[in-house]
Amino acid sequence: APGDTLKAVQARGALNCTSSDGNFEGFAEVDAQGNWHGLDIDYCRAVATAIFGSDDKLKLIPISWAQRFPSLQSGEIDLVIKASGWLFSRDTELGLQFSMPYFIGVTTFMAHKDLAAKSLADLAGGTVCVAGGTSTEKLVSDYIKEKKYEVKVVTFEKNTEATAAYFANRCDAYAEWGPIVAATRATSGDPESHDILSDALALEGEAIVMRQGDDNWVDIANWVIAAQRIAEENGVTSKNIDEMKANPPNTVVGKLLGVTPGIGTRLGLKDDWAYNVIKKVGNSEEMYNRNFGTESRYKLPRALNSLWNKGGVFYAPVLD
Amino acid sequence: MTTSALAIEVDGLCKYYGAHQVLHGVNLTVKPGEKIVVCGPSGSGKSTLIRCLNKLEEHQQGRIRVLGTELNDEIDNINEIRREVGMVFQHFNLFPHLTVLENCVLAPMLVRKIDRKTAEEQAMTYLERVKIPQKAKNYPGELSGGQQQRVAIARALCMKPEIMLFDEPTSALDPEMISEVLDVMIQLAQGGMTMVCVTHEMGFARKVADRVIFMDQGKIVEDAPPADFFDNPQHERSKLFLSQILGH
Amino acid sequence: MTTSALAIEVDGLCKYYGAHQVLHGVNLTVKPGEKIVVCGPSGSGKSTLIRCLNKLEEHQQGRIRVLGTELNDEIDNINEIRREVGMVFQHFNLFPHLTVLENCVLAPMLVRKIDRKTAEEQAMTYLERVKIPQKAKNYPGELSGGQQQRVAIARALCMKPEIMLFDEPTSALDPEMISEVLDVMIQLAQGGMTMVCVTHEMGFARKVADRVIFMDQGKIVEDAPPADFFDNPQHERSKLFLSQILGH
Amino acid sequence: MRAETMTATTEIQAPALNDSLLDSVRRDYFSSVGRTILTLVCLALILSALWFLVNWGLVNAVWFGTPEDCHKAAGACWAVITDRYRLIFFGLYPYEEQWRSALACLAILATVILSCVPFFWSAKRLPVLWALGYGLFYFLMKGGVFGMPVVLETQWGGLALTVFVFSSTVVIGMPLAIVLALLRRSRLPVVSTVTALFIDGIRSLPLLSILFTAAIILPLTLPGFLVGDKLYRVIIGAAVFFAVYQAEIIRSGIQSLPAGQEEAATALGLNYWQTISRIVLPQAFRFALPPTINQVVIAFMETALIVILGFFEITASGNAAFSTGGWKPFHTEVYSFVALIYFVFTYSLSMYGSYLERSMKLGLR
Amino acid sequence: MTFSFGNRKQRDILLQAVFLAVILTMLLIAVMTTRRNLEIQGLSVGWSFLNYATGSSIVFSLIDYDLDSSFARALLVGFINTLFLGTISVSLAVLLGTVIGTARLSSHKLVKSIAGVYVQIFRNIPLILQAFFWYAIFVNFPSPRQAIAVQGGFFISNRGIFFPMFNIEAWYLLAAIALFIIGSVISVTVARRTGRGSSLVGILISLALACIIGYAGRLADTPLFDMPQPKGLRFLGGGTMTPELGSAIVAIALFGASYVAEIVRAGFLSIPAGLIEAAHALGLGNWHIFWRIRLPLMIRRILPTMTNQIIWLMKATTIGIAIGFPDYFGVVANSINHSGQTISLIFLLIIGFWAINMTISFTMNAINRALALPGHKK
Ligand SMILES: Nc1ncnc2c1ncn2[C@@H]1O[C@H](COP(=O)(O)OP(=O)(O)OP(=O)(O)O)[C@@H](O)[C@H]1O
Ligand SMILES: Nc1ncnc2c1ncn2[C@@H]1O[C@H](COP(=O)(O)OP(=O)(O)OP(=O)(O)O)[C@@H](O)[C@H]1O
Ligand SMILES: [Mg+2]
Ligand SMILES: [Mg+2]
Repeated sequence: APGDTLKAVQARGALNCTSSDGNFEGFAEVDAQGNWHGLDIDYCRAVATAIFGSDDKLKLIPISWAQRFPSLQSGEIDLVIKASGWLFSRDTELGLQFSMPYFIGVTTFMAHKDLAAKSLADLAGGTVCVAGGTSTEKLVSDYIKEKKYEVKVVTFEKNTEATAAYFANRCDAYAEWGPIVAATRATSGDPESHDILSDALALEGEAIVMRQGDDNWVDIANWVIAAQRIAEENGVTSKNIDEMKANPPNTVVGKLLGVTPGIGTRLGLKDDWAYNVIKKVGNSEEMYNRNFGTESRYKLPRALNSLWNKGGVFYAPVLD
Repeated sequence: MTTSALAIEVDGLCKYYGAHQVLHGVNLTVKPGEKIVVCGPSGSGKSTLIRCLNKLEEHQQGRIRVLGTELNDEIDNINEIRREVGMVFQHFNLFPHLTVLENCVLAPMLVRKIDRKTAEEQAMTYLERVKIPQKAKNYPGELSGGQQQRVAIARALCMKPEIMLFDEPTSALDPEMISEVLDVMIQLAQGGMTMVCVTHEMGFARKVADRVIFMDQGKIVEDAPPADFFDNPQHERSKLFLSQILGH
Repeated sequence: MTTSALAIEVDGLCKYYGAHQVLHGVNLTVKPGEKIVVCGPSGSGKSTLIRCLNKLEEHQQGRIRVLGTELNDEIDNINEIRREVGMVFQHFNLFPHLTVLENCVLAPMLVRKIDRKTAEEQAMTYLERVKIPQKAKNYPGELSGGQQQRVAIARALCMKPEIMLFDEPTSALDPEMISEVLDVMIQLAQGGMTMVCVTHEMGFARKVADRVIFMDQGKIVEDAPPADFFDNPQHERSKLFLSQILGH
Repeated sequence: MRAETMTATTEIQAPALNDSLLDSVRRDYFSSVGRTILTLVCLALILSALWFLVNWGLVNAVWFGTPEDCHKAAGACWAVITDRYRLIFFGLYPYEEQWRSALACLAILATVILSCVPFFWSAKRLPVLWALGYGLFYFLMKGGVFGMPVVLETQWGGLALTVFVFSSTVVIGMPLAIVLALLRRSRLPVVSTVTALFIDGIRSLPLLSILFTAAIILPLTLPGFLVGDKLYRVIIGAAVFFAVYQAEIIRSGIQSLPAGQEEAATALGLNYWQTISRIVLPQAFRFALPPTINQVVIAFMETALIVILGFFEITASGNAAFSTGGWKPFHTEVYSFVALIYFVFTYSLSMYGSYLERSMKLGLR
Repeated sequence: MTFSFGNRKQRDILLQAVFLAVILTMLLIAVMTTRRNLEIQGLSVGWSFLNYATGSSIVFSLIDYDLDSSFARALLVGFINTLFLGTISVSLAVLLGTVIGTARLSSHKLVKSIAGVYVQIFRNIPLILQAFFWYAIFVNFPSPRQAIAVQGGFFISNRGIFFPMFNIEAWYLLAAIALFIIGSVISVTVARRTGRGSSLVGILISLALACIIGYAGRLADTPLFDMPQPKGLRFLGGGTMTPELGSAIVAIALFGASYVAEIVRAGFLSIPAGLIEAAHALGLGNWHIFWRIRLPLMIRRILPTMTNQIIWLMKATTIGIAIGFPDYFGVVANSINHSGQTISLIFLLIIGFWAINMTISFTMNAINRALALPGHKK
């Protein structure tokens, strides 16, 4: 119920979070053992850990793109962490509330190399595959219309089908959000035969989505993201966190890790929530590296997704 | 069951299907032990009449008293009547998924609440009476038409009814099987059962009927002892009918 | 068509359904213009026999000559025979989606290649002969059983066959309708048609049959003029059968 | 009685008139120009289909290996199956616990097979059988007893989820169908009209829209305590859909009983429930058996639709199997494999159905 | 009169009242709960969203549509797509199914077994998998630059199948085709019913009328046929069948045909053997028996079952969503996602399908009544 999502979650003893209905590389994917991995999944784990101290009370519910908001509205899930862009229409008409973005990217296109296309303009008469009901679909449609390109958009219920169609040559190009395009290309088996086009569409920030009207719940989401960034800024990682807790290098870390009390109660959580999150899930850098960066199959540079002091656009609010 | 001077008493019975009237004020009385044969052309309302007697059809006007009880809307009353009135149909209507014996014990067990053993013993005596005890464990589908009809008679008798209604019991049978069924019916009649029997078997009517009733267009046209009816029919329509039936 | 002294000649006919033999060496000859009535208990092979005569069933042993042509596997031969042999079935088998008239003109138009107008005129004369011209535009479903059977006879006659086969033409009819069909058949017989007729209407047999054939278990047991057959049957089985049929 | 002997005996060969094998081949396949052409066209069709299947699926196929091996080969890439079959079969179920999922599927399979045995066809035995098989399935899957860790429904996947949705649909749908059929046949005009409206209304909707509604609208319209997990709502949706179709099948089964059956029961003094349970339903089910099996087969195939609602049943876990790890180009192989699994189930069910139909024609009446 | 539970009439009235009351209460609770739930979440159910721009594109549309079109327009596009896909694929399913159903009863054993194998395969694999499969086939055709050119201006590529089209305005073309079909059906029926006149005259007349209508709708200054021309990544001119539409049609038609075939087969088998025997006894040949007796009787017998089957196949068009064909359901699902108006849109979805069903049942019942045989009992 609104205003009490946290209480409801605690009473239920489980956090209902989104997973995917297929594979969304880097964000939510299933391995051969049937386990979920990915950045979105890690954020679900982080929120669950913040609330319960560990992520074993996390319930990952497979949900299609088209159903994520209806499922949120119907109370089926507590929050949507599914690479969902912060759009005006969603924020206003759909009665949704967004956390601060945890990831940003530019929507880009990938095209078959044999077309020798440099940009979308070279694909006159061609087609682009995208997953339907997504912000990408809207962005791409708008872009094509604005530029008056003669390119057709073909939408699919799931991203899996959109990529499958692209690889099967149904479309000349595939549009998704940059990191995904890069990851898809990297794992296509033959990356050389696909080009990333020069077109770069609007920058889109992905955020955690919640129902409107529960401010405390939004605060929790925001501060889970914030805590990991503060940890990264202060060099706290899952490996050194116990030393840091034993003797905090500064007051911020002390507060963050619950050495100085107060960080928990005001959110309705225990004081060690941030400690648990970083211990179990890691700080923001560790999350990125695990899912997109050096430790992943994709090896994407972090670039804009770095913190402000490393050339990125992210920062943490002040923990005072 | 109240005893009464009359087994069946029908008074001004009218029956409609929708707007279509099929019985036009039928009057009929049957005394206990009496055997009535009903005949008449197709569509004249014979089946409808006897189906009203155990409330398989509801009537709209007139009154029917069976064994002293008037048929009305009370459920208890209907079920009580049906228990006392056995019925045998043209198409046997044995339950094909039950064996002959199960067919016979079903109703006594469920309706009369007799235990299975007693019911089976009793069923066997009736099956013997219709000369078919050896088929007790068979399914109806394995029997010839004549055998099936005899089982149907036994099944009705197992409820120990006071009155038996027959609706053309032999007309779905091959010629050779008719007599085996008629034999059973004759024997039953001689046992003193009250019987109302729709049939075109004039030999049977002559032999056992106390009265023959001739119906046409929903009315009883003639009601006479068989000797009078066959040898000296009063009405044009009965004459025509008899000539057609006995014709060639 | 070759003319021949005999209309039908059956010689040592054996017929199997799978491993089950239903006809055991049947011999039969029918002279042009002769009327044969076939009777016998159910399952004795009467229908099978006459269905072999126009090759609705294939026989395995023995030979059948109809109008001088032996029935074999050649398709032309079969259709030629069927054109000359009309057949009337127990269940009428009128085509329900065609009007009475269409039923009658279909085969003459398609098989005899007569134009529609001539075919219709000819059909109307036959419909008049079976006393049912007024129903020409009706569908079979709108007719009573007796009327349907008369149409079926007219339909067969429209092909101007030399021989007519009847398979229990009256046994699916209500008692009152039997006579109207028999009347038509009697009239046809008196017109000199060669007829083979399976029926249990003994009145009809007495009246028109030249010979009555009694079958049992796939064999012809008795073959005699009706007077002899009815009054003095030779075989036990015929006697038993007659007593059952004529019984009560 | 005639039909019975006919079908029973036609199988046996007659002592044929001078008919050799060559003769019969000539007669059956080459007796006329049209027939000969037909024969040749058919042969060409069959041979080319076989040629392709053998080449693609067997001769040139890669059975084990990596995506790279497959890229090089011309035939099918069965390596994607051998590499990832566990994902296809078990979906998101915890890797170490997947034996439970396998056992659970076997339990349901056994239940389905046993319920095809006439011994279990009684109003008492069948429910007991299903309660047992179903309960076993549930405890194996869910765990929490005998030291098996709890596995939540959201982690169920693959074949087990398909089987679970299917069997729940039938187990809930069948009694519901009986109730609906009886209500629709009710003497009381209000009851039968309302039921008819309900049945026809649901029947005219696509199953997908019902599942969609169950998944996302029901939580809004139901009081909180009734909402339950999405999986169960979708199952209810599927069960209702199954029930409205099945209700019509049962109803027509009842209607194909001769009217005399019910009358005879009534005339013997049996009351409504006795007539329905002892006379009408047992017979109606026999008449309705072939279409019922058909409907069950359809219900089984339609479980594939829940992939669109984001469930990880076998089609979706198939999707997942090829969409990571470089297997993307080999969806045809995965789909063929999944199709084969469906086919084995549905084909054996429909074969059983037609066997029943044949044996019923012999046995009944 | 006092109430008695033992009295049948009074008990009936009571039971019906209780039944109604229970149902109404359930409905009432559902409505109230919905209102409360929506209120809590600050959502409102309304129709104003129908006028907002969708901002998303639809890959296949028979009417004008672009990003700025409203949700209402998008829904209309989806509805027309469903009708279009349904009409084509169901007609094909019925035609193919009739042929296969007939083949299943063929005396030629090879034909019979091929038809049997066909039915078993296509019946026993979920439609959605079949759709995936055909889609994979369609997108594996060569790219437009290497398109397979077929005589007469047809091109087959992974962007679709391109074919020549009349240069006639769509609505005129549609009207002309409809007129021709209806006219022919009527003249054939009339000729059959009355037994007078030849149906050929009627067919020719309707063909002439259709041509006139088509001429009236001709686009000025263009050749009669609009031929597709390869140009870059696509073809200009002509008509296109996109892979989504094509594979949906093929999937539904082939799947549906296997069901229709079984119905047709059962229909043939249910014709009383006596009628066929009677036809043989009259000397009719197999060909005549098939066209004059078996086919017309079979059609009458299967009509009711076929109605259900057609409705069912029409509903099966919703699998379009799985392969990216924007059918009504797909457009509704997408619109829910973009507008959040779940309840209103689901309501429209239900209404849409009810309308389709009503139309089918109404038409089929009319046909059934027209073909029904007077006095013939089932
Ligand atoms: N359920 C029904 N609905 C409407 N009309 C009916 C119904 N049952 C019978 N009828 C009509 O009632 C009339 C009398 O029918 P009934 O069956 O009593 O005649 P019958 O004398 O038994 O004829 P038969 O010798 O053919 O059995 C007929 O005109 C019949 O068409
Ligand atoms: N198509 C068939 N297949 C197998 N057996 C058959 C078939 N038709 C008839 N029979 C069997 O052949 C035998 C003779 O049948 P037939 O129909 O010729 O008898 P009938 O004398 O005409 O009997 P009825 O008086 O019942 O018509 C019977 O035992 C019957 O069961
Ligand atoms: Mg009657
Ligand atoms: Mg016979």
